[in-house]
Amino acid sequence: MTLEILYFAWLRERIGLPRETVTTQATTVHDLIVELRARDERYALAFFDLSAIRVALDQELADFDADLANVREVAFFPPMTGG
Amino acid sequence: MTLEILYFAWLRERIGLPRETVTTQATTVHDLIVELRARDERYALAFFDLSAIRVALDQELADFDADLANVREVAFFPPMTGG
Amino acid sequence: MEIRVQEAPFDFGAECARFAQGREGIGAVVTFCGIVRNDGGQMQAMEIEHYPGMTERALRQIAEDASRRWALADLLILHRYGRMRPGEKIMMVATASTHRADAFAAADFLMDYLKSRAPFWKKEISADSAAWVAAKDADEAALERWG
Amino acid sequence: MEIRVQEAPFDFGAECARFAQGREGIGAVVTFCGIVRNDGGQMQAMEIEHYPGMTERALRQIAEDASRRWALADLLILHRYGRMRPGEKIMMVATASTHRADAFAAADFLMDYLKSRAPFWKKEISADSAAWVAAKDADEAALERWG
Repeated sequence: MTLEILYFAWLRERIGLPRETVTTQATTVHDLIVELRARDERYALAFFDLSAIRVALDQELADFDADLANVREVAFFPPMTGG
Repeated sequence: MTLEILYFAWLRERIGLPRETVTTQATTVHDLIVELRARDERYALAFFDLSAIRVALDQELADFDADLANVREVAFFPPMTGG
Repeated sequence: MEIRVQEAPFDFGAECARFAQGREGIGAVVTFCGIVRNDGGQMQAMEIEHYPGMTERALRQIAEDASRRWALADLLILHRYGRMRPGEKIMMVATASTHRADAFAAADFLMDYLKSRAPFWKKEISADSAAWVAAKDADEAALERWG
Repeated sequence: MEIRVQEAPFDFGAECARFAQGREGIGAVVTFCGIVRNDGGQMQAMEIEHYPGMTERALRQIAEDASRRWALADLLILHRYGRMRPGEKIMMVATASTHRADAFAAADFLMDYLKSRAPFWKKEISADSAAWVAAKDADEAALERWG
């Protein structure tokens, strides 16, 4: 499966890129994070504390155990601070 | 004692004047209302239902049993509908 | 703190702009504007009577009460009297605070007190009748929210 | 219902005027404006990042949720992204309703949800540092008010 992964705010800064295309066998967000953490130090650091991270699947907020089937766009970001 | 009495909204309309100067021996608002009611039909009608009337003494909301000592201006009006 | 009681129309947008202008220290501005409703097309005009002297005094007391309860950088109360047509602006309040919760609560409080504690009386005028607006029990009850 | 996400500054007064214009049917307009604070003079600029696509979608969901909960004649959400200086307006909401309680509650609700459920992230830039603003527990807790 090929996913478009987006990073925002300090996640974007730590990983060093705003988006990337990833080919993966992960079936849940959690699996995907485990894969990304294993890549290198930047990812391991960025995804160190999951309580500081939110995820959206195809632009809808989701949980870490959400299924990736049919998903095209995954976004990781810190808790939002709008308004 | 001489008082300036003001009427607003439907009280003004029923009594037929916006203000008048009254010489009275009344010591409380209640006494004053009793005096006014005794004057004629217009006053009796205007002051018929006290639950529909509010009073201010020298431009501060007051109760019907408030003392009139040192008061110069008494205003009668219905519950307020500002905003 | 600014309090204005006037017969003339006011420019709601211009007042909002002025009130929010140059506020580097604060983060939140809330404004409220009351507009004459046409109530299904029956009403031709609204007439507001007030008690000159007591009005300004009551509004000042309400404003000072709000300033004691919440951390406000500024507040504005503007209320008209006289005759207005449906769609015309009757009054407005504005509050400025560092935090939005204070600005919202203070504006809400000002409106509740303006409704029932400031000496204004509304009369609705239609083609064939004129009636003083009755105070609503709900407006009096709303004051209890503020303890 | 109008939702705008833009980098350009907006004219708060003009937006308020436009929103309150020609509303004969309704009686109450509430507006909120968020302004960049200088936090004691340390902050030089605020930078807001957002998630194009999801932002509009999230704002629309929040607006529709508010419209279901309260009797609103109209609502506006306008939010900027990019770099702003202290005193500049970040965003605004406006609500119009027949009754003031609905207009106040809906504006308050919109702000609570915009804070924590719309994909914006603020960065504060001072002379010698830049820091992402942390989400406040109080902002998350505020959502519980709405059940």
